[in-house]
Amino acid sequence: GGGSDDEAGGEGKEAKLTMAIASAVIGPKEEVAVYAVAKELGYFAEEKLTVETINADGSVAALQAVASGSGDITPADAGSALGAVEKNVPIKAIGGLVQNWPWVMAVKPDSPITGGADLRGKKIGVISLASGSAPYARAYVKAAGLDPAKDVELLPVGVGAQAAAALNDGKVDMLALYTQAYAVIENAGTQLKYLTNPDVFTGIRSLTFSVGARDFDAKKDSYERFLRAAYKAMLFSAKNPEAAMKIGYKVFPQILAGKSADERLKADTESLAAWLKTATPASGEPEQFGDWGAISDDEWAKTQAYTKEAGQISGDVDLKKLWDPSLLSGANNFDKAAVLSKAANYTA
Amino acid sequence: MAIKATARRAQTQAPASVSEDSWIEIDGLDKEYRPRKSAPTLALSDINLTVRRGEFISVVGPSGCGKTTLLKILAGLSPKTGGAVRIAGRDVTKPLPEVGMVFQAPTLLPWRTIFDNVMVPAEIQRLDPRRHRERAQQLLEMVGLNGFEQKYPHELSGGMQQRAGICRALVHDPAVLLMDEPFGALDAMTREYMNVELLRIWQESNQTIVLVTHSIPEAVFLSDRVVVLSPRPGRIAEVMDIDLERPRDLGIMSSDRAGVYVERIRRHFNAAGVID
Amino acid sequence: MAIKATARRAQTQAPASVSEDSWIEIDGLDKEYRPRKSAPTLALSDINLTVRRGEFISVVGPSGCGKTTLLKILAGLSPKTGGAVRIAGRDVTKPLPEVGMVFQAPTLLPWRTIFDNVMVPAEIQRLDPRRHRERAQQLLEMVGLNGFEQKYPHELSGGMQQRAGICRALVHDPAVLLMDEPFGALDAMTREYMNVELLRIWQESNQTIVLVTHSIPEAVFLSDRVVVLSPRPGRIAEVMDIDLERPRDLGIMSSDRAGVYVERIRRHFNAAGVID
Amino acid sequence: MATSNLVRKPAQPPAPSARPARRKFDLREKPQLWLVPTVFVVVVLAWEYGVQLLGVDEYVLPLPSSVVESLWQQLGDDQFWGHFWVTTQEALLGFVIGVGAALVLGTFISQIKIVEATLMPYIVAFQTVPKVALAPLFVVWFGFGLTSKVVMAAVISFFPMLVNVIEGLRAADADKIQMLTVFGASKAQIFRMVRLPSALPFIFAGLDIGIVFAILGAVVGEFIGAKEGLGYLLLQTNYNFDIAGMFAVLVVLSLMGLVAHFVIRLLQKRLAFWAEDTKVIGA
Amino acid sequence: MATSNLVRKPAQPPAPSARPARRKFDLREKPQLWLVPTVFVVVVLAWEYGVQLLGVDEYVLPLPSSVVESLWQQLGDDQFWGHFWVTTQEALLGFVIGVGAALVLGTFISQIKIVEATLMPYIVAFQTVPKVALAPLFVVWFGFGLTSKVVMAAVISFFPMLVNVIEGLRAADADKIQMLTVFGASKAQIFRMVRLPSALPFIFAGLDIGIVFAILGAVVGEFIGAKEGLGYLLLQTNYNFDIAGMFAVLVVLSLMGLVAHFVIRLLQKRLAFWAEDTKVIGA
Ligand SMILES: Nc1ncnc2c1ncn2[C@@H]1O[C@H](COP(=O)(O)OP(=O)(O)OP(=O)(O)O)[C@@H](O)[C@H]1O
Ligand SMILES: Nc1ncnc2c1ncn2[C@@H]1O[C@H](COP(=O)(O)OP(=O)(O)OP(=O)(O)O)[C@@H](O)[C@H]1O
Ligand SMILES: [Mg+2]
Ligand SMILES: [Mg+2]
Repeated sequence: GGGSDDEAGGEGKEAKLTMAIASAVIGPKEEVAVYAVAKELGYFAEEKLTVETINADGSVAALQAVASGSGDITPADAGSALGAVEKNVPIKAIGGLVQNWPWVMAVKPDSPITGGADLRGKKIGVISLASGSAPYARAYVKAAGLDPAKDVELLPVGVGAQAAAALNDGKVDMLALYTQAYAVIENAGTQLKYLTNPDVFTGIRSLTFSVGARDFDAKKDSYERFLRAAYKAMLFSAKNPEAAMKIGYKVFPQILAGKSADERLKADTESLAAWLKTATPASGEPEQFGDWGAISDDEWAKTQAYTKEAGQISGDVDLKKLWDPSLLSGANNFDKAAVLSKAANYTA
Repeated sequence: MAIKATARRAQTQAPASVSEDSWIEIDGLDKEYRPRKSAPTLALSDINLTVRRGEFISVVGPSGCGKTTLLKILAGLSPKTGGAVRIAGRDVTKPLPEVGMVFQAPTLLPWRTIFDNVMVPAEIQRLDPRRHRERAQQLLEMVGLNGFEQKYPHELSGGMQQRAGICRALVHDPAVLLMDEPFGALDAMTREYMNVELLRIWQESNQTIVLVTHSIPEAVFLSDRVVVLSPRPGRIAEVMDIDLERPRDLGIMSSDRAGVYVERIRRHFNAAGVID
Repeated sequence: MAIKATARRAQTQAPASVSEDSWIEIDGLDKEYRPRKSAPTLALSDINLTVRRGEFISVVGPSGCGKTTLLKILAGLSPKTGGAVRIAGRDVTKPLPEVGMVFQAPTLLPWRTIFDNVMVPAEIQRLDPRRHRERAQQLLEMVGLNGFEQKYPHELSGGMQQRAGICRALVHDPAVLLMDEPFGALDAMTREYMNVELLRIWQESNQTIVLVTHSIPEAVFLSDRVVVLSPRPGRIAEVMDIDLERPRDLGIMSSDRAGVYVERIRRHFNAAGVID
Repeated sequence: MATSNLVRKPAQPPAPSARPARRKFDLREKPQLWLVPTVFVVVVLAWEYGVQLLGVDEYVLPLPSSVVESLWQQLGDDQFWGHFWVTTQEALLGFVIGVGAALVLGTFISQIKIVEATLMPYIVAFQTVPKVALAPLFVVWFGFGLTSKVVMAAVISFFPMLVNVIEGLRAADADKIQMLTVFGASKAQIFRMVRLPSALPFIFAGLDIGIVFAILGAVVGEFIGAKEGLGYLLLQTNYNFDIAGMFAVLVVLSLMGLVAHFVIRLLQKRLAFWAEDTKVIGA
Repeated sequence: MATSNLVRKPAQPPAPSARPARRKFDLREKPQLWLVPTVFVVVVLAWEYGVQLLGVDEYVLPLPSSVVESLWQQLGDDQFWGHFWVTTQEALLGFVIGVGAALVLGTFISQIKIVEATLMPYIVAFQTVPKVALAPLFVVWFGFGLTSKVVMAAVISFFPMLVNVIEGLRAADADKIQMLTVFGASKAQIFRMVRLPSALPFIFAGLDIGIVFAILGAVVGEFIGAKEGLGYLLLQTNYNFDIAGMFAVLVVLSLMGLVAHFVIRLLQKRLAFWAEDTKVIGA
């Protein structure tokens, strides 16, 4: 498709949207980089949008929320979105968010494990067997030519302290978590060594903006404006993560949970930066970023294949039912320079 | 002390057909207990009895012969297995409001003071509280429980609890009064005093009273007729008219005629082989 | 029917100093109930009494005078507020194993059959089961409860439950037997029969018995001495020796001597103003 | 006076006669025989059409028909039965441990006042802590296997049972305890002969709550970190957006709870029979 | 016979005399006064040194000292009190609703046998379903705000109360009910005068379990999706790797549970006073 540029000026009517965060907690991730920044810097207001957030416990719950109208838009896992469409849940994906494969294997710094070949007989800690980390671990093992069912053991260790404890106590030999989760662990003082992902993982998409399909046409316009504000915020955050984090504290004071901003800022900024790295092009500087939200057919094909392998879908999903990139050109139509300069010169 | 009967007299509007002579009618009554776990027990067999309105009837019989069972059926508490029971022309299938009862065990509510326990029937039937509070107080004084109105049942002796139970059965001035060994836990003297008081209340109020007792002299002293039951299963062995003039006082019990009645009833027990 | 006393006799190895003449010693006993919520009640005041080993003592007194309280203190169930109580030379501060008791209310365990209820003391004291089962059976037959061994308490009449309670107190053949109106729920005939049986058991077994009763003739018929209590707070009004030869039978009650005792006790009640 | 002895041998030997009378079967007397299935059908129909009428989406609350279809499929799957047994095992073990501990501790607490004053605050405090938050500790101490789920089930079924045991053991009738005391009963004998039977209604209420919560506990334990079990299956079906499959598992869990409930009620009828028989007919 | 009347007016007027005797204060009589603090100190010390000795990582089980420090910091934070009140509100509202519904339904169920046969299976079935699995439904029906947490708290405190109410209302003494029946009491009067007072020990056990579970329910409700409340704070502190902070929140939750527990026990002493007084002294 291709959006009409005419609407780009934000001529649409006043609209209220609810963004479902696909996680029960607020942290230095999409809700800061996208929502908090867009809200605080007036990007939503410029689009005549009033946006609220709700926390849904995971991608499936978030997709259920937008499909049933409890929420409007959610950055949820692409695999879950494929699964939803296969089960005829009326949702549409309208723009990408996380571009790079966020999962990675980590071991203790003194571990003899250096790559997939050393995995035989090892225990891998995953978040839960029913989460993105288990299929990732299996795929990783398989890519190394081993049989994930026989050659390794997966143990559900959760994230954060629990995962760190499992690794430190030797209950598992390695962890299969997403980069931002590692940032949290490292910030708490546990040192890690990361294994490189084989090529098979490049191009597989995770967090992707999805909306309910039923009143899609009626809300199309406000979704486009939302995406634009969101991508502006992403650009701002990528340029100045620390500013984004400070804004995050302002909008979501609960992130501090009793601590002071000064105490937390450094660690949270690192954490947010780790997340931003997965959500922006793998190379280049923010000045060069463009084409926010684009997902290529090849990326979709890889994502489909991976999701099928993971068991989330049983066959190929008709992409036309899910993926509607028609809002993206309009969403990318904003003044990058203004955003960048604002980011460079931001003072609280 | 005179206990005034409250003006209210249970709304016993009997059907026109009911004669005052058959106020309570028991007709071929049978009762068999059928416990789930054990063998059935025949408690009452073919009981026939008609009680006049305002009559004072006593029931005597050996322990376990079915006296309590009979009262419970009259009270509408226990289903019969055969026969018919009517009070004031109405079949007794559930408790009737004009019936009051004194239970073999005092059965007071532990969470109520003695006074509030006595007030239970008045409260249930939503009777004029002021008048009945007064009556309750008079009754408690009559039975010697003044000073104990605000105590709780477990602070009373067995006999005191039983006396509270008697007050409770009298407080709403029921038209029919069923009493199951009301004086069993009282010493002989208090018992005699209570007998006299009961007679007085009965005479003032025109109540119909069915009294179960273990004391044959008490039965003779109080009653118009004494029903003698045989050992289990209870059958009517004799219904004896007590032809002593009223009003009676305790002195009458030393009369020969009373002695004859007592002796005749006693002989029933012996004939039935109750005692050696 | 002869109920054999089991060979075992409670291990009442009294200190050498304890004379058989002061087997139970009550010395200036006071008892005041002090409920948390209401005013205290003085139940017993300055009770002094010494009971010989093997003696049969009856306690009579108006309802609420403290008879049950006295038994409960003897049984070690209720703390005294003053004075001393000793049984076989030992201070009674908790229940002693050689004491058995019949309660004013039957207090059977609803989850046990009648037979198993009667066996409770034997079970508690881990006595030879075979011999005591036999004894329990004999006792149940004596009180006329044969055929009801396997029934549950709620399937029995009030008097039958009380009889079961008596069997329970006798089954382990206690050296001291406390009985709180054990025959209150029995008809006059059964009661007399039970009196005779109790006398027989007592004579065969050399038990010391303290019986609370409301029947003055019963007290006279059974006892060596009758303790008359005054109305609350209970004080000893008189301790009367009953000088009737033993063994006694019911005929003795029509003797003049017995009549005199009964009359004398009665007069105490009247003097105390218990009855009008 | 005559020397007959009919108190001993009542004149009518057939006192307790014959055998318990058979009750005849009557549908009007047992309306549940048709009411229960009727209500079931109504509930299912209401669900089926309510979902459609209320506009609840199938991916939030699936139709009973799809749930049944999915259930059917699951029941034919060996793996499903594996999960089923794992959870059953965890729940039962946890139940037995939790309820057993509550019985023992409740006994102590109710008997020795001082134990209550010193222990109860910690028990209550611990209960108010959401166990999910302690998951890391559980895993550190009890590992990833069966144990941590059993502990979870035990911990959650423990408290309702404990409260009921304490309350129940206290509810015993003072007169009955006095009676036993006179006959020289030890604390243990009083406990066995009076306190325990008196507490049975409380204990069965505790067991009823306990078994339901034990199942819940096992499932929640599996949420935290498990490789098998119905809780794991719930996560898995949810992750795969197989909402009908998830509800099929929920149905199975419900049935487990129901069966356990009825077993406990049956046991109660057996063991606390006297409470049944004393019911008033009139009231 | 003489015509005195001393049954009426006992010879000794001071029958119930004076006023209740004051008990004098004695530390030996109330050992809890020193035992409770002692146990507390022991528990805390055991925790502090146990953590170090057992080599439990501080980010799994923090030292009490760090927890206290963190707690102190939290208590000085306005935001914390906001969370606190939100959870308190959710828990109390949920408790009142859940327990109220259980009382009403329990009354129906215990009075009308057929209601039990038809309803109870669904209640038990619903109870065995992990509410977390129904979160999407809850959210669709009750939104992301206060309501869904209140519902969660209500739902979880409902069941223990219901079971206890049913059992308690049945436990009433048949004789007492008969007595009232004779005097013409309606079902409602029997309920008020006998069933309810008899059920109080059960009801208080239910309330005790219920309030603790209501707090738990509110917290779990917040886990599913909330922006405030102590449950949310738990997730957040955990996510932030602030384990001491998380335990500080747990301590606060424990204290909430404790206070609620003691309030309920106090109420019980007030309302079910007669049960206290009938206790045997000897046993
Ligand atoms: N609920 C019951 N279930 C089974 N049998 C019962 C029940 N109640 C009474 N019985 C039996 O019915 C018979 C009569 O009992 P009832 O209580 O009427 O006797 P009673 O004449 O009042 O005796 P008492 O003078 O001892 O009180 C007894 O044999 C008793 O065992
Ligand atoms: N637990 C208690 N708390 C307070 N007062 C009590 C308690 N038990 C008994 N009393 C009081 O003590 C007095 C004596 O009671 P007790 O039961 O000893 O009388 P009793 O002689 O056995 O009377 P009865 O012949 O009526 O059984 C009574 O006034 C009673 O109110
Ligand atoms: Mg009777
Ligand atoms: Mg007494």
